[in-house]
Amino acid sequence: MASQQPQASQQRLALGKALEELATRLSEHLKGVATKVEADKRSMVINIEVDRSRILEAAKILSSLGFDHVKSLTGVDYPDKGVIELMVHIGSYSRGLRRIMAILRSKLDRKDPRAPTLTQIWPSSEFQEREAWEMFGIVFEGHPDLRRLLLPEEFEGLWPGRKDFEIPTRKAGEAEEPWK
Amino acid sequence: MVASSIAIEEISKELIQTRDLGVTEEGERLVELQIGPTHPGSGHMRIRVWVDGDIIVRCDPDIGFVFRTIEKLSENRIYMKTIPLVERPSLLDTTPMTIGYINALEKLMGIEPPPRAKYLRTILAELTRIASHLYGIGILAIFLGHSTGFMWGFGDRELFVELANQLSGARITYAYVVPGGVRRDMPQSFPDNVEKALRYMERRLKDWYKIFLNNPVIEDRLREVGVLRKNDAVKLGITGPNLRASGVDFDVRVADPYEAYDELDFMVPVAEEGDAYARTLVRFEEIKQSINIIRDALKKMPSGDIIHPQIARMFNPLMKKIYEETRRVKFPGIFASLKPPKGEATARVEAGRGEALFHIVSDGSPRPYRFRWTTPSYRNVILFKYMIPGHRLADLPAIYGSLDYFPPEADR
Amino acid sequence: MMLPLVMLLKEILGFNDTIYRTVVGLGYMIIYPGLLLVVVIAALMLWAERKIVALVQLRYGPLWVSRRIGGALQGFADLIRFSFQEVIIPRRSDVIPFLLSPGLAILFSMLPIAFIPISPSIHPPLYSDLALLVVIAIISLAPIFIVIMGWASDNKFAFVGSLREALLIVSYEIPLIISIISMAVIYGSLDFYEIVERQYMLPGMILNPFAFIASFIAVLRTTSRFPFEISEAETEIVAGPYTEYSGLMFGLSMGLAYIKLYVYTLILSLVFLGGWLPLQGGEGFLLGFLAPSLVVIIKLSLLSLVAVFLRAIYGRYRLDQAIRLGWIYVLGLSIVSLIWSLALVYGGWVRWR
Amino acid sequence: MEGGLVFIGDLDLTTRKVLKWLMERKPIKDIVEWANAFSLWPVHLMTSCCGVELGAAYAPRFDLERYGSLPFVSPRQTNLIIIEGTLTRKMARVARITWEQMVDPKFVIAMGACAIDGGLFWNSYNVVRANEVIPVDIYIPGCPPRPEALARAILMLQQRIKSRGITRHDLELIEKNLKLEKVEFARK
Repeated sequence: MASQQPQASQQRLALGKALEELATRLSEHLKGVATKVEADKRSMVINIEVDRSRILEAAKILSSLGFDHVKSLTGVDYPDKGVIELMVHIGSYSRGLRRIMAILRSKLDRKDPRAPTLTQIWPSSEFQEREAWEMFGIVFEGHPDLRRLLLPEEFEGLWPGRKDFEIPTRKAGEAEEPWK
Repeated sequence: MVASSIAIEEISKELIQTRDLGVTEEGERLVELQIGPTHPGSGHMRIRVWVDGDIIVRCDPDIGFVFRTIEKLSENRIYMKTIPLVERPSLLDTTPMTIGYINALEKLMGIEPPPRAKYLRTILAELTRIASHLYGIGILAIFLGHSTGFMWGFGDRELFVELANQLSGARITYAYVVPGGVRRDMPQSFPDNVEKALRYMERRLKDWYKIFLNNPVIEDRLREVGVLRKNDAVKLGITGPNLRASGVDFDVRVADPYEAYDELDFMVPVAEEGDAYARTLVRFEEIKQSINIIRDALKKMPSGDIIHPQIARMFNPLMKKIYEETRRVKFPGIFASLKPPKGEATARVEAGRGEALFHIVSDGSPRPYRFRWTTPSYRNVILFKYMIPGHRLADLPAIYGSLDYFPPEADR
Repeated sequence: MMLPLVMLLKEILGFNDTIYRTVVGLGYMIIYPGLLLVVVIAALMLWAERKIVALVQLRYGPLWVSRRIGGALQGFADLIRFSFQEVIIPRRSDVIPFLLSPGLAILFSMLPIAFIPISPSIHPPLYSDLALLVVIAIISLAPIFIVIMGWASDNKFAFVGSLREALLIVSYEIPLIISIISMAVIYGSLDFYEIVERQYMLPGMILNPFAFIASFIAVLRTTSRFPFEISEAETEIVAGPYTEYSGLMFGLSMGLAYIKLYVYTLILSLVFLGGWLPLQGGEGFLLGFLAPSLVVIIKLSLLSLVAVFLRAIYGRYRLDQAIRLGWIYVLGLSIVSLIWSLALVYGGWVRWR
Repeated sequence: MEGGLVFIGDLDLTTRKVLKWLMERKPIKDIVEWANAFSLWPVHLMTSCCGVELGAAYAPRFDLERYGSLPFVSPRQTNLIIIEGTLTRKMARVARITWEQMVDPKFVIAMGACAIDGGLFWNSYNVVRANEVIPVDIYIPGCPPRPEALARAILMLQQRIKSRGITRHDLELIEKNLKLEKVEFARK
């Protein structure tokens, strides 16, 4: 078994190289659309950052390259920066690309987060967009059916996914961190 | 077939005129049925269907009845306390989920478990996969009115639950996988017990084929029902056995191997038809493959540590003693304030129902800044909307059962 | 038990035929083999169903309610619980049909007992030499009240369930009637006594197996046994027409299927299994009435046990599949059985004095 | 019409009183209690993930059907609710409606830590406690409780029905429940 360990690490090195190559190629395809394309070798992921207005364009290019479905679509709230980051994990079922994932990121204005819907390109994002709207208030323009997915219909108040929606916690040192 | 639906239509037409039976829209004589959470064929969700005669015209899954806000809760929990949170929603196959979360965490921390721990994780994951598939088949059987299938599924499942109990000490919520390894080593009698159970299951599968898969009524109910074409499956982002039954041989265990899967010998069963019967068949084949994996893993099981040396170094003498004598890991208090470095990590695993994706955003504090988790059931919900219309009302439970959809897992 | 009492009455009152017949008829309808026996058999059948299915499923089934006799009181416990529960009448229901139809359905499925003999010595209260036809005609009325139940309770699931019931009645009642008639063709009679007598050599089941199979399948459907438990398919339409019924009313509706099963298997055991044969009937209460009737009851219980056992093997068909099965295969089988009977009779293989 | 009452009395009330009197006589009361104890049919209300263990409890290895408990379809025909774990806000309303739809001698078992005090999800914004929604008879601790614990709860409930009876206990429940209803209505 011990002999397999270096083998595996060699394999990982080779994979990492392939990932970097792929990232450079993707950045060529996305030239002018994406602001940043970088490979994350640890998670086997390519991060693609795009401007809010170019999301659809980038999505079209990516789907034509073979990324055929959305694995996850959500937001990450950064209140101190005043942005909500739209984070879309996209993947592929085609043989060549199934090993990696790409994350399409775009920074939205926290006061009025709007993004074009991806349902026309990736129909698999339909329910996920509904959830992202419900949790973060991201309005997906052109979504066919944007209503609540998980919460009760009469739920009122802040967007529960955001950081300023606080849930009751025990005070630090009371029970959760007795060692301090 | 046609005559019957026309007859229903004609009767219902007259009735609707005299009495309000539901939503009637312009020109359409639709009856809205709420197959709600108390309905025996719904589980923890509500399915709103609009039927025209016996044919379902529209279907709207209303989920969220088990939405426990795990993503939000984990932002207020330390990393170790998120492990049980991750387990609860998919109570049927908890281990793949914990593996996914821990893998993401380990990527953040930059450690990798020793090989023996990897094998132990794999074995437990496959045991729960068999248990989860048997559960799904049992639910499908009771949806078709086949109570023996339900009872046999749940009865045979107990065997694997019991094996997992021997390995980890709990029936279904194991919390067996911890950062850097596993909680305890396997008992000495474990390989023999596993072998016994696997042999029993192999014998049992023949009975299963006799009473369930080759049963004429079950075949009639499942064949050519809920057909999902390859293109649609890819477009809708379906995952798991449902995807493989439509002819796409995607399996995270092969596509992006984690734990010990790249060293083990198994196949990925694929069917081309894409109907409910194919989905059920793929599940049965996966049980067989899981049996192979467990056998192979027990054969190739390396010796050595079950926890990463970096963590073992932090043990105090008592913990060290316990670890050496009984091979159980007691965690040092420092883990309560485990602070992975700043960054992001993504991990994915093949759970019983398909691909689960974990994304952790860490800001260097003891709690995750953001924890994103999509479960296979959550990705398969969309099928209710797009696959069910056009089928008969009686096909709804058949399709639901064949999707092996588990609402708590979808809602998280 | 009944007979000595009746003799006594006879002596006290002098030979009064009307009173005698009334008392015997009431006893026949209310105690044995009427209501009381039906309730007991239905409760036992409920238990037996759960117990047999549990055996197949590697379980115990009902046990702790009476551990010495294997939980046989389970059916009674359930029935008693139902009869002492609250009865909810939904506000939007049609109250009168809602309340009346379970009782009427039970009445019409019990009424045939008045025409069916279960022993050679005591006649049923309403004796007719066209009994077979009358019996089938009366019991075919019972499903109509099931349809009314679903309609009156104003629940969508109940409504769908009653529509399914209506569609299935049409497609399975006809094969049942044809296959019963084909037996009447063989026996050359519609009188139960003659039918049973003429099976002294071969039971009707062997004389015309097609008719037996067709009518058994039709009976499975009519009493909603698996794989035809479609009108009350629980995972599709909750409890079908009985969805809104609670307490005693649901107890009645649940009992209805078992009562129908009792009556239908009684008919089948007379027509196909040779009734009280091999006992010929003799003198006195014991030999003339009790023993032959017990033979009939054992035969009908065996038939019903087979019917309830199918729950362990089959799932349920879809509505359209069941209808197709009914109109193509079961109807075809019953027509074959009619042709077979005609061939037997006109070919001269079957000849009665 | 007002005069009619003098002679006939309130027929409804009288029947109810007579029935109540009858139900409290010895043999009938005992038989009804016995029948209720051995015929606890849980309704098919799956509230959360403890349903997995509920399924296991009715399956071959544990087989709760031996106590006469049979999972059945619709709230009208059953007399037991088993709250399986967490009650979310959406599900709480359903549980409440189901409880109200059920016929009178009815019992509630709350299963799992979540149904008692929220369990792991104690601070979730979408989770409510079971006893805020419906009156609970028996609590089972555990996350999730083992099927044996559920079997024990059923046995305890049987004991309780046999020793304490059902009628009086349930009238209390209904009164308690009416107060609850008023509170809920006011909140709306």
